[in-house]
Amino acid sequence: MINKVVGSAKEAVQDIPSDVTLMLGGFGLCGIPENAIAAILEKGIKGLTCISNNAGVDGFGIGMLLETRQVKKMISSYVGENAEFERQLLSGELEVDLLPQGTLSERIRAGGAGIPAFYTPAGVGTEVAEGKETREFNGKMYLLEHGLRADFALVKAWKGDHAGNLIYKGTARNFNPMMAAAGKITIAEVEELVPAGELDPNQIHTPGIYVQRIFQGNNYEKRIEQRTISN
Amino acid sequence: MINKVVGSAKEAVQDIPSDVTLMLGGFGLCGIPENAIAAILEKGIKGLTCISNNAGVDGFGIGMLLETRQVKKMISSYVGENAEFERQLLSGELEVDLLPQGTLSERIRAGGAGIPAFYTPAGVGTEVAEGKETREFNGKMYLLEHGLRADFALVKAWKGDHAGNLIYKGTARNFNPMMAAAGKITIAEVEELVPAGELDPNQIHTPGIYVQRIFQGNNYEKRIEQRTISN
Amino acid sequence: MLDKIGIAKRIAQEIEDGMYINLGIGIPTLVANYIPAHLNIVLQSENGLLGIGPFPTEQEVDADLINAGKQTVSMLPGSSLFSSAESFAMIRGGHVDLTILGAMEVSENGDIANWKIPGKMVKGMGGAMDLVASAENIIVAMQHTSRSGDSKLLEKCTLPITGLRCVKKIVTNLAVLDVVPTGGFKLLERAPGVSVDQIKQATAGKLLIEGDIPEMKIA
Amino acid sequence: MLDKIGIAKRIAQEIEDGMYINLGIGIPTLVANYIPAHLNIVLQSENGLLGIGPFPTEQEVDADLINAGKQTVSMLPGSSLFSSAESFAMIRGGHVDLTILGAMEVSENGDIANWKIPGKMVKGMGGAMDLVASAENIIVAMQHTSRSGDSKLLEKCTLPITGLRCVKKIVTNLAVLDVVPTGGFKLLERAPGVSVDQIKQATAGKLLIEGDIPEMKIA
Repeated sequence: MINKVVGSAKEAVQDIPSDVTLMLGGFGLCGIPENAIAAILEKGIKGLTCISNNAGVDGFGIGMLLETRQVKKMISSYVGENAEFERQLLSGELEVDLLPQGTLSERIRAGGAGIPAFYTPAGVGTEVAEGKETREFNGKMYLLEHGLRADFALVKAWKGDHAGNLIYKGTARNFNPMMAAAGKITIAEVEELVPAGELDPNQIHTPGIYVQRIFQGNNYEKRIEQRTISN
Repeated sequence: MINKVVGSAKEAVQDIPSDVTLMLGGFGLCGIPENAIAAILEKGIKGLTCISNNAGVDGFGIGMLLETRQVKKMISSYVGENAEFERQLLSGELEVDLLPQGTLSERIRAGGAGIPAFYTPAGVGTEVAEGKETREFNGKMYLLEHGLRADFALVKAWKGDHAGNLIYKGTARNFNPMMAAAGKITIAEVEELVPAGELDPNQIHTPGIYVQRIFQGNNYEKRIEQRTISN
Repeated sequence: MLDKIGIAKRIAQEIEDGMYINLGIGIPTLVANYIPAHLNIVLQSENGLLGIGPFPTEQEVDADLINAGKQTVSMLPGSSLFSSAESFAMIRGGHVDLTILGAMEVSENGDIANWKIPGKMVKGMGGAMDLVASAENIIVAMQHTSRSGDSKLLEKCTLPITGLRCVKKIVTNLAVLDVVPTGGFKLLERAPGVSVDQIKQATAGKLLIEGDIPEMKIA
Repeated sequence: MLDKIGIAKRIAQEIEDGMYINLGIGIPTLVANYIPAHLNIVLQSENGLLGIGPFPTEQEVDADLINAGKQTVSMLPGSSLFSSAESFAMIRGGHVDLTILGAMEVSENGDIANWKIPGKMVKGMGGAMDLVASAENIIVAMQHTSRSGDSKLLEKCTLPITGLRCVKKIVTNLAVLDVVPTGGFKLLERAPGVSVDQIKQATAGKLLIEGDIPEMKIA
């Protein structure tokens, strides 16, 4: 067993410099690495390229890093749930690359899996196809898309063990497993950190080989964007 | 919930005609669909193209289908653990396509995932590359490989529910999950079939959407190829 | 003329037993409320859930369980959870039987535009481009005309498109129409109280009318 | 001169703390027995297991838990199980730090041949082509010469190759050698009792010898 445990979010992110590419797990605010984001905020590094399906909201998630102007560029599928984001985008302070959600998730999966490029039908004939190679297979057109990696991936899981194995919960899984594999250095935060051997090997979603550092997160806020209730 | 339960292996395979392509899960004899193979054997359909990492052994697994000359072609990564296989291959009765194991598993994954083709480094500069497109990405050469599907996929899981959700056990998982997704009709056999709702949604390896038929298997022999023991 | 609920009810009639269905945001989400109880279907949420259940009670609310619209949801017996990559593997691989989504414009050859209005803030396509590029069976739920009365069923889309030649059927406040492979909107049904002439006037793209056009039956 | 166990022991010295390692069949499998106990390493089995443990006891044997050589194995605390696609994602993605495998031939530019002998029954490459095409760090365990005395360290491979320019280090019964990027086998160590001349005679490819060549230290 290789021990991946670090003591805190602060320690986990301490060597992340400015101007790197980060992947951040989560769909909306569900499954985001709250503790690592807070540590990046405190650290104050700038010029970040953030790969994340969304960009948080005003005052929470990646939204906090936008307020402090730490983010240079977002690579996402759906953004703009916050006013500061929109202001920076329209003023040209922030760059945004928008990708189809399935293309984004598959590019990240490919990056982690050593697939340099693959073909996908999403975006054929649209703005997304501009400058990209198209090719026909079995009578249907596809775009060539490339694998994506990041200098650091920040992921959030429900449970994790000292060996870096992760189990996610509910739909908080989303982009986290692929990002864990695609980060050159992957930093996982978990709600419950247990010794190696306590998780069922058959139930692990992310094998520890993909995780370089793991820490026990705390004070999870888990903000809900649309609290919909039935009676 | 969509009920996928059929009463028996015989019923599950009843509409499989001759001359189709089958995927069969398993690595060696570990995790093979024993009941479905027996039913195919009894049914006597011929001219099968079998996609499976291995080809069984004399008298067990796909080896049984070789003895009855039901198999026209094998697409595998490692074969020939049995004498009848070798005889048929050398006499020209059987065709064999050999693929690197990672290429085979990724082609099946791509087939199920709607990826028509992808690039992989395995086999560059070898016989495997003959007739295939090569391409350089970031200074390294890759081969273009295509997604694989099958008319029917026969997979074996540990537990399954009426909705077709599957959980595998140990290293019997291997090729089964990708084949489940790549079969146009996927037939799953399980050691324990339970009502929908009894499996934890968070622990399911193969979501039921990929499974068209599921049945309770029985009399699993689970032959061991190399019984290695420590004292 | 149909209201949003009417459109949702009419689309619900297209649903068959055994279907796996992805519902987009807006009117498509309403469809879930009108699926006949005797049909066994499963709703897919592209953020990683098969088997979307009803909104949770106050006690059941779980921040870790949301749909693609970021609403809190519940699960049903037989539900399963998975990653975004697995979710789009399902979508791209053709495992989802029916996709229902909204549109700003549809062209007579089935192109759809529903993600971007030039000059307005662009929020992104989310999963829409993957869905329309992959699904064999797409039904669009939309208003037949814009607020200013312009037709949204066009010869060609004027807005940036989301996908080419993908829409098979359209249900609007005025009509049910098929997009035919050779191009054109084939009128199948009129909304209650709507005349063929009204539909003609509201349709800028090629409208195909054969024989008598029945009125929709909506419970 | 080393026997198989000697080769395995010498290779075990190359292992560093924190490595994820894939061991091929044959001599590489033996390496596991000689890894110093103070090192924390994890063995990967390409059929879907991280954290291979020792062979099971008679009571523990489980047909559903085997390694890539189809031997029954056990798991260790921190083990994880996964599919073949995930396993080769790990391998292809460069997540495995060290790959140790056998070879029939290695060329002076690092090509390896280890899967096929023309005229003999071909069993297939299994995972070998993926491993050699993907690993950054490959050590080959092999006999320096064939039974008939022919060198297996060649200018060019004569057998069908498994992968190009991939071998970094070779440990044979006679020597430890690096394959240098510009081509050639750089002699690093002699096996106990083996002279540089013996190694020269047994090496058909370009052999690079700089200064004194120390004898291996094997416990």
